[in-house]
Amino acid sequence: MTSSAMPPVSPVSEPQAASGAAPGTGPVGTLLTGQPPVTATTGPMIAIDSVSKWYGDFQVLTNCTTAVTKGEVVVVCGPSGSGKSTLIKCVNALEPFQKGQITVDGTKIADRKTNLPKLRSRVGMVFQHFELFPHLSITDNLSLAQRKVLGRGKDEAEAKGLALLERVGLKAHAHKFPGQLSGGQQQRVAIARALAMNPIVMLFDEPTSALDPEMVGEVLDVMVELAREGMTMMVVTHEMGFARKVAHRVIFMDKGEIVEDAQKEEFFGSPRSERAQTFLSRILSH
Amino acid sequence: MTSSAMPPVSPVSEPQAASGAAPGTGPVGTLLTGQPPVTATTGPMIAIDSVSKWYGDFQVLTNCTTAVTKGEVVVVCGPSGSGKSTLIKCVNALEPFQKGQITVDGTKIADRKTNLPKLRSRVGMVFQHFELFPHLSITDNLSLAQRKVLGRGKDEAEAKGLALLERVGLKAHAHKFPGQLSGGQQQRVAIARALAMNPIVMLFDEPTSALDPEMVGEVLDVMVELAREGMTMMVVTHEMGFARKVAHRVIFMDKGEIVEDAQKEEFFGSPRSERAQTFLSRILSH
Amino acid sequence: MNYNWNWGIFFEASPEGTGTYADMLVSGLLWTILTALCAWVVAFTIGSVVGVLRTLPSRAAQAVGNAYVELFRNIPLLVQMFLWYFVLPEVLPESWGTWLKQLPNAPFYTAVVCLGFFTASRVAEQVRAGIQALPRGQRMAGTALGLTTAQTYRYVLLPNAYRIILPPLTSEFLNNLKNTSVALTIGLLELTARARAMQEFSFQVFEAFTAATVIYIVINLLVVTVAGVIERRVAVPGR
Amino acid sequence: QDLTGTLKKIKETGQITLAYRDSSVPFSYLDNNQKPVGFAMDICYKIVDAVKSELKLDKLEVRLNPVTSATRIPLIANGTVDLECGSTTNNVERQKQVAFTNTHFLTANRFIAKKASGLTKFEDLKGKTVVSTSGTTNIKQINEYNAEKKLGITILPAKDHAEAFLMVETGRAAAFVMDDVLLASLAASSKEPTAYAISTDALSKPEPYGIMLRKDDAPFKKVADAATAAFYKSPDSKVTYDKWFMAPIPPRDINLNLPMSDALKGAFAKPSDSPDPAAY
Amino acid sequence: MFSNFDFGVILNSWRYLFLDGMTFTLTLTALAAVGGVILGTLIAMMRLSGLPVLPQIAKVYVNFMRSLPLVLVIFWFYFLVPYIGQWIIGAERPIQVGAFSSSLITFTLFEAAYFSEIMRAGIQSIPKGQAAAASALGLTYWQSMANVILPQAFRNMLPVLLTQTIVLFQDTSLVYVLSITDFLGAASKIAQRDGRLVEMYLFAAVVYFTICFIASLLVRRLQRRVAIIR
Ligand SMILES: Nc1ncnc2c1ncn2[C@@H]1O[C@H](COP(=O)(O)OP(=O)(O)OP(=O)(O)O)[C@@H](O)[C@H]1O
Ligand SMILES: Nc1ncnc2c1ncn2[C@@H]1O[C@H](COP(=O)(O)OP(=O)(O)OP(=O)(O)O)[C@@H](O)[C@H]1O
Ligand SMILES: [Mg+2]
Ligand SMILES: [Mg+2]
Repeated sequence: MTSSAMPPVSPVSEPQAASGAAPGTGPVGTLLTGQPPVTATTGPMIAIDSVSKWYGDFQVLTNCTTAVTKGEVVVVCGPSGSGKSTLIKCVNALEPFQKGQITVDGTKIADRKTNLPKLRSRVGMVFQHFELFPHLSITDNLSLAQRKVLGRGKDEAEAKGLALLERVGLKAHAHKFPGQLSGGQQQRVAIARALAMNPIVMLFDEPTSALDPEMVGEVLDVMVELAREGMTMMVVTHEMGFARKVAHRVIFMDKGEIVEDAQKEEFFGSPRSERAQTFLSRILSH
Repeated sequence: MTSSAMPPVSPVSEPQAASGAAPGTGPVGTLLTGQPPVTATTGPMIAIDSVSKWYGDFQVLTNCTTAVTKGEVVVVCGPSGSGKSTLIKCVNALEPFQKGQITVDGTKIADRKTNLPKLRSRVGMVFQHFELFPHLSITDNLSLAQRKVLGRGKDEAEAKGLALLERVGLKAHAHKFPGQLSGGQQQRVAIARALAMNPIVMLFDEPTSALDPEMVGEVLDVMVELAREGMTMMVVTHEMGFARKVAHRVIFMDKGEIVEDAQKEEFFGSPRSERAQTFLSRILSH
Repeated sequence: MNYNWNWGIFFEASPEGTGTYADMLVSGLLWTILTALCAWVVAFTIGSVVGVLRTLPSRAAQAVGNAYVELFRNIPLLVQMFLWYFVLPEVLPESWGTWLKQLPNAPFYTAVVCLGFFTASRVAEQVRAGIQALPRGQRMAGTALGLTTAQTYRYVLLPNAYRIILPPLTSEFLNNLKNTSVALTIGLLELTARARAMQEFSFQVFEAFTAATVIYIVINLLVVTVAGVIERRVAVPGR
Repeated sequence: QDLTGTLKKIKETGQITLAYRDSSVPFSYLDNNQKPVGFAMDICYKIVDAVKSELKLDKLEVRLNPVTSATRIPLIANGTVDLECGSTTNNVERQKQVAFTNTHFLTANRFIAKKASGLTKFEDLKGKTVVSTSGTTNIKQINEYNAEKKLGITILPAKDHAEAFLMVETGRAAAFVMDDVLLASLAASSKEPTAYAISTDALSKPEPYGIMLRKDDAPFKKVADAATAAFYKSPDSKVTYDKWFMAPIPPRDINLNLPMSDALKGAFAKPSDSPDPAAY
Repeated sequence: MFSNFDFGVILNSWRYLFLDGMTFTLTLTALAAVGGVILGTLIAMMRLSGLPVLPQIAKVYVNFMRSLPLVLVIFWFYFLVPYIGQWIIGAERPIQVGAFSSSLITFTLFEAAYFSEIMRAGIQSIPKGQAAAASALGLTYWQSMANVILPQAFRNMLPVLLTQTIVLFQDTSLVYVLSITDFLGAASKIAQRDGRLVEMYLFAAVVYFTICFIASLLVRRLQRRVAIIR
């Protein structure tokens, strides 16, 4: 851990660069979110400031600092066990952390006064294993949180759910149960479920790595669409094709540290750190 | 299922083409198998002849016919649920089938007189989830079948195991238990375990699809090596990079049928069937 | 409460003339332990065989295993005890029945067999569950290496399954230990029977049952501790 | 004067609870309608009447609670039941824990065996296997007898009287050592009542049965003692005795045919709650 | 040898056996199962809560209950419940609870220990991601327990819960030690009074076997029906 004292590359990413890119890539507008395309405002949407976290004696995150501005798409990659999932879960306060500060849309998440359920409902999250609720129909999966958290009525929630299902191309499956869908379809439902809460930012934790190769495409297509519409996204993934296509920035983590935090072109062009180079060469080798 | 009546493309693959390719690709010889490089002989190593199989009413395999000659590397691909695993398990008599005939090195496996344990010990098999025996050390994992099936002595079995471990680069881990190794390391041990039985052919069922992306490479490297040494191999995989690099032939399955059975160049150049085209375009899209 | 406590009762001579009440309880404890251990040997052996039968591909083997389990777990133990002791000798050929009845220590042997068979049905459930909890690939990997079915069970499936089911097996052992108390119905002089006899002789009910309760808790703690040690001993590194 | 203890409780709640046994024929057991009946029950109802008039109650609700040999002491002690109506032997040890009213029966420790076996005296049991009910004074006495005379008898304990008798019936034991009155009723309700014989000699002097109540509750015991004494001395007691011991009784109309013994006649003439067999 | 059997005793007492005895047994089983599952679920949640002290209390409770023979537990509760009741409501003398309430309390508390272990396994068998997904959607702890975790745990464990209920059904036979008229109690009272033990116990065995066997067949069919498609 030679570089543990070294500060991460870009403490706060250049908002002008990101915001310049984001709206421009959103072509026709509002297919998935149903909101007007976002135009970047000032402060970052997510600010991660010197976050450290331990499991007992074991340090999983070491002094992580970065930020995501509105409309920006950030891809996080790195070897297994490097802390990518942990970092993204900290943003959503699904994991507590011991040091540092995370702010989402101006709200400090470690603040005791913060209403965490409320905050979480505004941050959409998509998991590696989909995590649809297997005992509920697709419709109920989409309505549950809308009704319990946002207090929407049954009809309103179902209408919203159905509209999103249609947009991910699964309207016909509304009455089915998760177990009756393929992995790719389940993951698209999971994305719709998160979108149903009108999130201001979406987090993805390896959304395609539990899928059969042929299904990876259909999920990535939905994500690309979402990115083009200007959704703020933080995506843990090994799909370098996706990163090349839509990311604005790439963060590379190793052993709990943010080793590289660079604009996409820079990262793929010539990663500064040796570790990132090795990693890239490995996953692109065969 | 419009084409279910259509016979598979190549009932018996052209042995001359395959055998011509095989020894040529084995460069320096015997790193992994410890045997002299194979020179193709006459009859096919594996002959699958009009095999059909049902689970209850559901037909998993429909009239499958193909053959693998000595030293040939055949990649099997196709959508999920198309029967790839089932086909490969039939070759090893791990699954019974109701119609047709499979011959391995001249022995009919459905014959009541065939000593199946003996036959199976000569066919190496590597599974998607490694299936090392978690309660045995790596050394014992490698020795168990050598001693119980081949009747080798403890010392001989361990020496053989150690030699193979060294060749897959894991000699230092001999005393450890499977749970203490990474996925990639476990899969390399699993390959060594199969090789310890001096198999005449190796079957692989998606050997890399349960691995983290960075570990895929280390397993594929071992497999490429093995192929180069002239091992006869039948590999179910979605790693098209591997197929391009070492396969002689590619079999494409869909809905239990062998839809395409072609030389590698032909398959990647212009797949004859529409289904194979769609499949290829999907898994290569992002 | 209108009750005359007398904790010194344990050191008074019991009317059976074989020592104090404490001696009486200790002898009961020894029978409890002996019965529990012997019954466990029976239960573990039969339970493993029946459990394995239920996981074999053969339909017939499964049917035999299922029949055994259904028969022995669907009748209350109390009733089974009674049937083994009083009814079995009557339905056997007369000479066998007489031999059984004349057997010295018949309540003990009957209790061991009855409890053993009963517990075996529960052990069989655990063994089956343990084997089925293993990834299907484990059996295949064994088979693919050329091991026979028996070898696959012996070297691959059972060693893993037993490790998985160690905690539930511990509870079954504890149940088995507690269930020895049901053998008092056929005259086995185990701990609970002795506590009952003590309270009927002396009328010091609460003292007698308190002693039994404390003893059971202590043996339980011992068993749990030993099971913990075994669990750590056989734990597989890295899991 | 102020009421205390059980009487106070009965007055306040308007309830008295009788404990009965399921199968102590003919003292306390269930008839065909599953109602507890028996000789001891009849006596208990006399006590209930006495309590009712003592407390000048218009109405006294009688509750019935089943007990076993294991539950009777705690239930008396914790106030769940007020009187135990059964066949409980009154002895010194037990008096440390509970009190007894006047003796309602006297019984001796004998054994029963199949007539065919020809066993009639205790010394005939030499080298045989016999059964007795665990926790009884009877098993204690046979143990002592066996040790003293070195007869080499194997003594099996049984959970209850019915199982002990079953062991004789099925041949697991040659004889069953128990209170003679219980042996008589067990034989009478067996499948072949005539196949059994009770021993001619007894291991002990007749021992008294008493109705059990809470210790250290003198006012209540006084009422119970007075009621039972009055009943035993009256001709009523003979009628009631004959009803249970000399006539067919439910549930299967069996006649026990046990005339009142001289000792019991004496005990009824001079009612006593002494636990000492010598007092009768 | 059956020629010597006198099955008339069953004909004479079937109303008592079934109307009194079996009704008691079934009512006790049903109520104790419902109470036990509810209490057991709460104990399981206590045990899995990361809070201080609560998990330890739950653990001690479960281990204590499971280490005693049921006969002893029945015995203790029968005698102590009146005092506990007195203490709780501050009455002047031990309250009269009666055999039924007493055994209901006993079995609810005793079986809760077993049901809690089942529910604990059930809750733990739900992938951690499910709770994370529920939280991520903004559901509170109780909302995600009520809508996501418990419904799944309950459905996964339903067959095991029912199997344990069959065990409970058999266990209730032990109340005979209190001379309570459950099915076996009724059978043994008649058997002892009439000296027909063998016939009665054989009959009881047949009745218990029939009921339990049919119940376990139903459980197995149900198991296939309720299984959540995954
Ligand atoms: N609950 C836990 N207790 C202890 N250690 C944990 C826990 N969860 C995760 N870890 C450890 O923290 C480290 C980081 O885990 P994390 O899941 O964030 O990695 P990751 O980068 O997402 O890896 P992957 O690509 O495998 O998902 C790992 O070493 C892991 O073993
Ligand atoms: N034991 C079984 N009983 C019934 N159907 C089965 C069984 N095993 C497999 N199948 C079915 O047989 C079909 C072929 O399965 P198989 O595992 O061979 O597919 P595959 O091509 O290997 O798919 P994958 O890429 O997902 O591994 C599938 O539809 C599967 O659902
Ligand atoms: Mg992760
Ligand atoms: Mg497969």
